[in-house]
Amino acid sequence: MFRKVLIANRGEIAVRVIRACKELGIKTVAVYSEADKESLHVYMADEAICIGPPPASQSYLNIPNIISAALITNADAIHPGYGFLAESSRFAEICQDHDIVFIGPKKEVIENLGDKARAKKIMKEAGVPLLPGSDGLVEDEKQAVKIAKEIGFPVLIKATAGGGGKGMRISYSPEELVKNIRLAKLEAEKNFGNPGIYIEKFIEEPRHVEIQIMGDSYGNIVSLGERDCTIQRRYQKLIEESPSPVVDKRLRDAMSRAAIRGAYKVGYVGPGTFEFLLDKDGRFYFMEVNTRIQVEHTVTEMVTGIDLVKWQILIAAGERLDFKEVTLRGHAIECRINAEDPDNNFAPSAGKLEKYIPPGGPFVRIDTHLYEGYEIVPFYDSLLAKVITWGKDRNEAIIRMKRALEEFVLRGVKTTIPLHLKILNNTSFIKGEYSTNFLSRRVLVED
Amino acid sequence: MFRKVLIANRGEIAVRVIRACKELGIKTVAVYSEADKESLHVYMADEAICIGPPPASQSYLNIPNIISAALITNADAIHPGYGFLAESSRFAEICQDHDIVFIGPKKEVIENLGDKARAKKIMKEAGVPLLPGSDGLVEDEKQAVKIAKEIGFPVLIKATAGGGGKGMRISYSPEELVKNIRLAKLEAEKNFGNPGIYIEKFIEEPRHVEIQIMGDSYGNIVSLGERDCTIQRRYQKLIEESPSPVVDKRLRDAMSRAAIRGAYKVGYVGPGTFEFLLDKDGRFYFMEVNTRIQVEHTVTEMVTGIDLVKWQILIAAGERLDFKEVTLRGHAIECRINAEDPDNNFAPSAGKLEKYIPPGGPFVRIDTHLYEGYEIVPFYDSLLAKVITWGKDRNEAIIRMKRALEEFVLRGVKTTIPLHLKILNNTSFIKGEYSTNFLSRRVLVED
Amino acid sequence: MKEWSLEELKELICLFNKSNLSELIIENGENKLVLRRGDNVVSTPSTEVEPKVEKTQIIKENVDEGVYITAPLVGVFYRSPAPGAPPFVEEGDLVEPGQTVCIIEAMKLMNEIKSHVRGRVKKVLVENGQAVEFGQKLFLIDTESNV
Amino acid sequence: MKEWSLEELKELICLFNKSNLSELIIENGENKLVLRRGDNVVSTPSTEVEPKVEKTQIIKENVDEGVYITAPLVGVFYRSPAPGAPPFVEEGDLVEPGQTVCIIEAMKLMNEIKSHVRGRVKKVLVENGQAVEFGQKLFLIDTESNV
Repeated sequence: MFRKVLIANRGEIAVRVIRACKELGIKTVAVYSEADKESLHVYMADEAICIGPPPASQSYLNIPNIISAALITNADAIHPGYGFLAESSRFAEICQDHDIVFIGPKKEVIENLGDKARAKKIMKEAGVPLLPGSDGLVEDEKQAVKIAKEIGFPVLIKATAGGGGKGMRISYSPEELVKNIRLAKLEAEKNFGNPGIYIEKFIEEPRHVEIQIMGDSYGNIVSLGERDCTIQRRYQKLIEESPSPVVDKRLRDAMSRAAIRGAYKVGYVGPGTFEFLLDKDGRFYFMEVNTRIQVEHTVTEMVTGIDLVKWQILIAAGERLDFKEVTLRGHAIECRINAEDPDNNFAPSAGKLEKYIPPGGPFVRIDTHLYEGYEIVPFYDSLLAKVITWGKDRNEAIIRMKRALEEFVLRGVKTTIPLHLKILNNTSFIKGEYSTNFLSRRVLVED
Repeated sequence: MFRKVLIANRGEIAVRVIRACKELGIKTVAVYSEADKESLHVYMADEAICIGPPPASQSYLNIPNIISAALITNADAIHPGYGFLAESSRFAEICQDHDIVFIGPKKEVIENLGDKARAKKIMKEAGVPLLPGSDGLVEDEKQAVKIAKEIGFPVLIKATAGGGGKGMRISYSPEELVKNIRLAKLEAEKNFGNPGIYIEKFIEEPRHVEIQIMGDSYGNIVSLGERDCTIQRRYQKLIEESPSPVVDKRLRDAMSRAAIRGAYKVGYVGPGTFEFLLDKDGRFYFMEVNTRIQVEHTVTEMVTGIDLVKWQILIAAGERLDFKEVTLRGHAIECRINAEDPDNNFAPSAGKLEKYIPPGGPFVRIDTHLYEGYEIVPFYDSLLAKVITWGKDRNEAIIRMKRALEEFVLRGVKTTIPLHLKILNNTSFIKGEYSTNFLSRRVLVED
Repeated sequence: MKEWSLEELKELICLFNKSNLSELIIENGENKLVLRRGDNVVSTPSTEVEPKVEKTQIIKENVDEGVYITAPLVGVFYRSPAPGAPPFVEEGDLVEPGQTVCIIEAMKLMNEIKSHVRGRVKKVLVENGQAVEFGQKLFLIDTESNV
Repeated sequence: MKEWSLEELKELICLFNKSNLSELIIENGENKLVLRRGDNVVSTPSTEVEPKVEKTQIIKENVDEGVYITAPLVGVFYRSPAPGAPPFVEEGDLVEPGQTVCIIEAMKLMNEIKSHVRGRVKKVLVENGQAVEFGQKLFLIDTESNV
């Protein structure tokens, strides 16, 4: 087992990792930027090292200073949290070069899964369902129509050089496709200097459902069920839950089997997340693998009773998984409370926490780096706290979340709590009937 | 369902009841003494009524003011919490007279179970095992020896007028018994002015194990498993856990059946607790029934997933239990954090909370009325907060509790946290091998 | 001039916030950066908060000239012994210790509330039929002026 | 005019804050930098905060007479280029901008740390072989006295 772990992160996830280490009897080293001197993870760790000025590029992404901090404190291992260096194969490699265990998958695995094209190729070989598409660039309209007929309309035309939703066009018929392909090529040429396009099946009203897997170094891989992360704003997850209100045992098993097949194929070790798009008919399509602990790992913990971060560390230290399957109990929901003003176009909010009373009582969990008097700094992501509630069923979890958010006192900073309450009171949300455009179509339009 | 509930209590239990009401969509009325103006339950409730000056006798025990507060706010029901008026059959009766639902058993049930002699008689009839004894006063030495031989040595001689451990003598043999009876009668005469004595079987190194039951108005009574409350200091519970480390399924079922038999006998409605003494050989003996929600109900909630306070209110409103049996999952421990100084003979501590950072993260629950800046008043009991941890097994729950208590920041007041940490690190405690004298014999002697 | 990165801007704004600058302009050919402090942000804390405190103190001083008769129990406040009957006391009346000033109904019982001081009723603070909590101020009695 | 880096701006704003200037304008052809003091910003906290600031300034002057060379990276501090070799600088030595004052070893690389000021080494604040974090004070340099 490790004697000392350095946590190369900040905020709530640094606190989360320190807690796991404490429960494992491992000493901790916090690193922090000059802006985070007063942050909770600095107080909670056994040691703390300043690694640079406020900008993340010079501190939390400063590999030499982080490695050096691990070396001077004699840390055995580095936990990267999520974000920052968590999916940097280069960082994983440098750790290895300095005989420091990187708590995450091997660098080759990070590389293979980090490259989207390569990841898809591997998953296809492993028999994980992919979104049907042109499997490369589309040369002419005739070919496009042929492919579209094979995979079925509607289809999505994507510019190979595009990204973030830019250069995409939906087509519902061959005629529309022919017309759109011309336009898309022209646009792509104009906008990205590259007319290359490809075709993918377009999923109407999809849901984002991900499978949490955990593998050890002895070839054991277990699925811990799914999380539904469909409630998003501009590709940022806001609310996550487990189980998904639209996934039954049969579908859960099928998705779990697919994820486990994929994980075996790459020799996955540690916790990993297989993200899928789920269509209205219960068909699911591989999107990507996240090779790290996720923000929303908490809901899986609440329904499985398994401490994912502790297991992540144990596995990195060479321990063997001691469970083969998991039982889901009840329902868990997580709300990400951000320092943003929902009434002012989600402008980031910073300032001093004048008053802070976190919710408590039965089946309410708070993961946060906040405390009263803490100064919220504007340099990093706006996540203030994760509120997680558990209920014997989804309905109880939702009602409990409303209760928890209503009793949460956070004075001195604007938060997304009002938006969360709006979602939790929305009929479609309560029924579990929503897709990725839920927020823009059902909630934010009301404003 | 009730529209509005008045909570006739303060502190963490008032907060707990308000949370349950909020989740049930019920409005709440807090009552408070002049000393509790700034208390969290006052802020959290929809309405708050001052009912008297600081002394409990003039506020939280002031029945006219409490009933009047319910009447002027149009509350349908009163939740008494624990302590104060929770087991007052007179209060239950007065509520009834004013058409206010008392959230607890019927007054007759409270009366029958509140009188220890009557409760024992009822339980004997119901076939609940009692401590064998003289079944009344012992007249002479010959009779005493005969009874002692029947029930088996050692036996305890108790003065009928004694109490709180005074006037008790243990005897391991007939000779010792004869000698002790003479002394005990003399002492009893001298100390209490009444030489009457009786004999009971003496349980060596007993454990306090209680069964949580829940009954509805339709004759359904369910057991929610046991709690082990053996760790006490001067008859005050300090640490409770569920399940008990010394209770297996067979014993749990036997104790549950006994408790349910007893509850049926009195027509018990709502949550109730059957307290038993458990001896080294797994024999259990009825002690008393607590006709209220208990401080330690939390650990049962964590292992069963059932919200006891919500069910208590639902049942009082005439709802039917929707579960017949419960499954225990994992292990839960509660530590009662008191405002007492363990280094100064547990002297009560009061003062302003200068800094307050509650523990958080996975499987940690806090029930408290504290917040930073709160002034801890010296008028009531010293319970500051209940920290509850859940673990997949007892070991994980213990380790998590240590982690939680170590990260708990409470500046400005002395607490029992250091004592709890001492207990949690004690080998006998970790092995689950301890009895009611654990604290005095194993922990406090070290100081 | 260089292009400012988001990180640098954040820091600059932070710095600006903490400083006592009202304006910061960096111009470089075509590029220009202007930070200007919001007026209300600046002025509010000083002018708004202070008078508030003063005001309450003044009010208190003005109001406090006298002693209060407060509710000794929780219930409903009645100014007269029966509906339609004249009030026990009116503003301006003289009250003596032991004189009944109102009734508080609690649990269907009518409790006569008596004055504990001698003085003139300066203000009746609760309306007839209103619910009162323990310690609520009912009457302000002027014990100072020549009664 | 040069392009202002964030670090330079910080220093400039700091200086400006401490000064009694109300406005600072630097213009150079196309380039322009304007700092303007907020009137109300100054006035409000001034009565309360200023005495405090003065005090710290006085203390600072007593203790700090000089500027610090701080660690620009995390690592192990060495005073000399090799074990047994004489230190780069001793207390009392004169240092010039660009002169190496120590080495910080990070990830097995030896990084020469250079002085950014001219002055006399007043105090060496870290022991040879000690680990240092980012921003840790290494040397106090007296830039004021006659060097």
